[in-house]
Amino acid sequence: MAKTALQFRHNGRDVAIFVDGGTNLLVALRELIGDMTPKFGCGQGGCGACSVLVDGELHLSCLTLAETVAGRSVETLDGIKDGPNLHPLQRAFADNFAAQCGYCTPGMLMAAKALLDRNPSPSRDEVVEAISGNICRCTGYEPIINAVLAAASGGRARA
Amino acid sequence: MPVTVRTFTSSGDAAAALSSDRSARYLGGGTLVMRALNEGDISISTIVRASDHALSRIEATGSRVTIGAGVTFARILAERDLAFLHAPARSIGGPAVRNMGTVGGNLFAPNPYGDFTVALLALDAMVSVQGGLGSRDIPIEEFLQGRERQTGTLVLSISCQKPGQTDAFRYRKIARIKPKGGSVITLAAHLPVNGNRIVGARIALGSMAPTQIRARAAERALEGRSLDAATISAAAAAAAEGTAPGDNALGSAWYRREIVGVHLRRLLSGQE
Amino acid sequence: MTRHRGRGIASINYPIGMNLGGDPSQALVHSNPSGKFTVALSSIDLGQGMKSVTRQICAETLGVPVEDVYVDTADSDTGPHCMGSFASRGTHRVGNAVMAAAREARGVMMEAAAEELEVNAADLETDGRGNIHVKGAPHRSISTKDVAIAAQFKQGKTISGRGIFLVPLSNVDPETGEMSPATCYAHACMVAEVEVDDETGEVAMVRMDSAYELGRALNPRLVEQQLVGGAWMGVSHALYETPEPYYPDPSHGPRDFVEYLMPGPGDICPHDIAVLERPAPDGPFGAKGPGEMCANPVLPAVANAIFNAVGVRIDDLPITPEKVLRAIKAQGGARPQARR
Amino acid sequence: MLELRKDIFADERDDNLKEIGKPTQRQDMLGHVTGTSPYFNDHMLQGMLHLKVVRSTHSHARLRRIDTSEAERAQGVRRIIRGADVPVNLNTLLSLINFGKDDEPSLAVDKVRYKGEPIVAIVADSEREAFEAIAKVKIDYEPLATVFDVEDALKPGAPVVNEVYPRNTFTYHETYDRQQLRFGDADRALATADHVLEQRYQMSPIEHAPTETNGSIAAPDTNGRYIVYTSTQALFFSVDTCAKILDVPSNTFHFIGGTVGGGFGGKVDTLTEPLCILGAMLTGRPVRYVFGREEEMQYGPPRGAERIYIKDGVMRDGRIVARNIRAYFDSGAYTRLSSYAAVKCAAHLPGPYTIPNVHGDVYCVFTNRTPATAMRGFGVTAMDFAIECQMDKLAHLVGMDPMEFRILNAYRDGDMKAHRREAKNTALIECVQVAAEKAKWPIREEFRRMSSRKDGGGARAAIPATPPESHAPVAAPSQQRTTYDRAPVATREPPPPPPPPSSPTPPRPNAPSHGATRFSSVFGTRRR
Repeated sequence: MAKTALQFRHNGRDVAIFVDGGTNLLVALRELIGDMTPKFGCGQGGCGACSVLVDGELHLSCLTLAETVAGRSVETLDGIKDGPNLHPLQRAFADNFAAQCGYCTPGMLMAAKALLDRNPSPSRDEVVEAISGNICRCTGYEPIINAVLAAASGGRARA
Repeated sequence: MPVTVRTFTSSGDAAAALSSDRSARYLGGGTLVMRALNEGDISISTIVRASDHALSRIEATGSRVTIGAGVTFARILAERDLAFLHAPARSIGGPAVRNMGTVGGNLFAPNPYGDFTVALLALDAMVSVQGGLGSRDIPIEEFLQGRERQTGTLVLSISCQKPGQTDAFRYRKIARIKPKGGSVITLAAHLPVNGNRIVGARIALGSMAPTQIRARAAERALEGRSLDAATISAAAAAAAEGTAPGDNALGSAWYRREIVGVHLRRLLSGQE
Repeated sequence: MTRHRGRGIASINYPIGMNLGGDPSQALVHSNPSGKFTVALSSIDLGQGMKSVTRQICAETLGVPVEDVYVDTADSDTGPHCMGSFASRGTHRVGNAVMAAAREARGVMMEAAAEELEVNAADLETDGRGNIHVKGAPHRSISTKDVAIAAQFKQGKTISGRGIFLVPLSNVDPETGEMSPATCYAHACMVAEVEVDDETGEVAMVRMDSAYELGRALNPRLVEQQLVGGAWMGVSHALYETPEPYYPDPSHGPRDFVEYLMPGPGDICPHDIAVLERPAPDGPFGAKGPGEMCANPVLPAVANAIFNAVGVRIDDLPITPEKVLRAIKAQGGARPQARR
Repeated sequence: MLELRKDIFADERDDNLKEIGKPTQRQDMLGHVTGTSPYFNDHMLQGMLHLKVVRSTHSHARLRRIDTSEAERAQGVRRIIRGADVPVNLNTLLSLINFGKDDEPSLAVDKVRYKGEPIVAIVADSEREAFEAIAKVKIDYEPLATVFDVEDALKPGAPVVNEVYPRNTFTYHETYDRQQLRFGDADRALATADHVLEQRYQMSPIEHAPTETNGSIAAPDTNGRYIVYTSTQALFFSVDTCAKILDVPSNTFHFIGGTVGGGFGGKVDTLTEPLCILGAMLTGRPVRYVFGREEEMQYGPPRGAERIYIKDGVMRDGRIVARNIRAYFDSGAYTRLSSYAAVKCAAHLPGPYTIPNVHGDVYCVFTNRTPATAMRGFGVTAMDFAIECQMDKLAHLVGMDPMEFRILNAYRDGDMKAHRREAKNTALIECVQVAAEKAKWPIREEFRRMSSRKDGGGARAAIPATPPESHAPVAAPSQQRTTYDRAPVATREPPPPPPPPSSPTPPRPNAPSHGATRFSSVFGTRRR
């Protein structure tokens, strides 16, 4: 099967891989690069478990043709820590017990990061909107919303 | 057969590749084509892409706006001159889908999707398509009626007049799930007013037929009248006339017929 | 006025564990040479917190800090048998097995400490911070680390324990149904408030107030996770979910998360919860299990609230806007009941 | 918001504990927020193949012919697996504990009983190639009449869904088509009640919808073993089910799981592991079998629907004197775990209330739909919906406040429950009182003073006279010992039991009956 060479930045590091025609970014990240943080939940665009940032924008990696990220920057949960230190969102999710099975957590965190990168003090409604493409079957969303508000500077005041 | 990806710099070449290969699909934002591939749709074996900048251009400064087929909903939301389209753009998916999904792709999205197209139908948009013999403009209503036959054509852009007054265009998507849910029904109304009278009323509905359709009886009830309670009641009473909704997981045909008038009344009278 | 509010209640109990083939679970606990403990299980953590709650049970029983315990689970080569994670059995069955194993390990640890301190093991106690000392004489103390080193390298003892907890099968009488289906029960009462749109049949949740009796909240945050998420699932079952929207006609089954309806983050409502603890005589520290029963009272409470709001009884789940609207039309309009 | 009401039942607890009761962080939280918690699908193995199944397009059909010849030649296809390739192609999950008969193939051979039933498995180099091969499998179906409604399935002449159970009901205790509950004389009490209310309730099926779909990865390991990464909710259940279906000793497998992306009951059925391991055995390569989302939603087992009829007798003062319940559990085409749900449900009757006359019949019914399985609240959720809606209607009927009505009828310590065990450690009344307080729902002083620990027992502890029924005597009891180990194939059916001493039909005394053991008895000699 013909393969296409593909280079992009993955969490700040240049990577080069060969992909089959039609390979999606989720498969490329997990199976060709070994970054297991984005998860397969549906392959339909309905659950958000595979969410990543492409040039800072929230994208569904399962619906992204891998070769369309050539030369672009892809950020996953694996890249949001600052060295050994957790990102404030990661700490807030932990402090708020905002994960149970943990499977939606990587996508939720990326959706939340996409929000806070643009809007550091969102309202509760803005948080709700930001995570609305991500399905969580365990928590009932409340602790996740609280975690994002807690991580946001000034978020508490506006909630 | 493995999937082949073909990327063209000109939309003409892309259109030619599309029309010559029954197994080819144009990849816009990926929300339809990549999903189909993920789910094992083996009828697709060629993915066609075009890097033509015209496909992602927005011209919105004048009274007529043109939006490239590859423009995402997120870009529409970022464009102040397209404020009248923000409500329909915001009603699509969650943030990630809005960063990916395109105006052109939405024209092909089956029920319960295709909400943005409902707005375009009410706005009497023109769809510019590239065929084998060059590009041509098709009124959106005609485009939708023949949508099943359009899979081999490449949509370049859509264009429409900006509504004269901000409240002349109204849009509402009725979903079970908030803030992001599939459409039970979707309503859009363009009601230009001349003096005190509505002239050229267009009401478009989603999920009330196999494709987005106009509510012509409701339009007739509005045409030439002022938007008062009696007129709104008459339009609401006529809302279901001529529609052909189906049953699906989000609601039954019966339910859709029952509520379309209620929601049209609320939309026109500005109620929540 | 097209929107009406109403409140409804429901109260329930729920059996802990199952009565099928006997209901056992096992656990192994052992210390490494520096006094850190591993719990080996084959139980599954599906998000309910199995690893975390058994860790706390083990630490409490051993008398060591929770950081000194790690739960390793679900490797069939190293984890002893467990029936599985279902039937609200995890906390109760696995928790008891871990307690038994930890008790045995603690016995060895205390004997080893007694040998080092040259006292009788019965005169020793743990301080929960990693030390063992003579009762009433905290200065005569040894760390669990030093005990583990001594046991391993000097005394030749394994600080380890085995535990099993079994609720044996209770035969079911075919005629009368006589049986012992469970050894303890959790309880709950839920008050749900809804708002019903009488023109569209749409139901929105306004708030929930609840009381859950769970034996013992071993970790209140884990309990809260179950109760908040479980009540959300109860709302979801009550108003939204079905893989067969036209049951028993199997057509139009949903294929994705757009067609399979579950409340989104914009559909949730405030939920105020009280937890009561009446310890189960055979529960680990009295615990029962909140994992399943948390959703159950919500469904009928919502249905009863809808009746209170508009006077229609919907006895078929899920309570879709269509069913509500049909019922309202059939009775000639909404009939709000006495506010309460 | 969660509040601990330490003031209630304080005298029964020692709250002076060091770790218990503390809001300690989850052991797995750091893994979750860093995306490093290891789910089954996070293991990439060299040379991994992909397994997909060909699913029935009919709800009920005879399979005239299955032609896989073209698929076998398709590009990238490593192996086609058919029913004949499965060593033991008939199983029922609870056979491990001797409950029920083997009734479900891993791959259908001569008949399909629900739309989506697996018929052929394809192992290929890529998912795309597996999908392409699926399209090349030709299956000739002879459609059969279908039945989708539980009560239609019980009518004479209804299509037989599953020949193992030709009456379309699971068989309890060798002969019964239902699980019964009999306590007192419900018919007589209904005849003298001030009000009688009979209602029908319908629970929907429910999809578990875990964010992680069902799946597994199996790979040949050293020394002839197989390593299996799995999403199962029950590790040894899955190990032993695979050992039985694949006819190898259970220690052939090294199962690794325990970190699962949600289950809710939907990952008990060992849906993917047997074929996944078989694929690895037949190709000598690692194989992955993961459900897509549509597969999970449509063909992953749901919580079964239940139809429930309740007939209650209530007195003007609010006391419920009789409750008669008939429930039909829609098991779909195969048993899976619904058989047990009915037993659990029978034990749950009549809800957390002390009612002196209770009559229950719970049926596990086969229909031509995706087999149902366990889900959060198994056997109870639907019944609680029915009972608690009924309670609301009864309160309305007698003009009582619904909170007070529940407190009045609530079970208390010392009361006799309908399954003939004394109620202990009860707390329903306190829950209702606290919920009322929280919701600012006024209840009268006398109801605020009531207690689960007072006024139970006494006359309420008695087992009422229960009239015998005039149906056929119970057939031969079989005292089976459970072998949790896999039995040899040829002797899987337990030997026929010795004929019992012919026991006359009840009247049953208060003493529990031991002679007629039903589903397995691990502790055959045990007496309560």
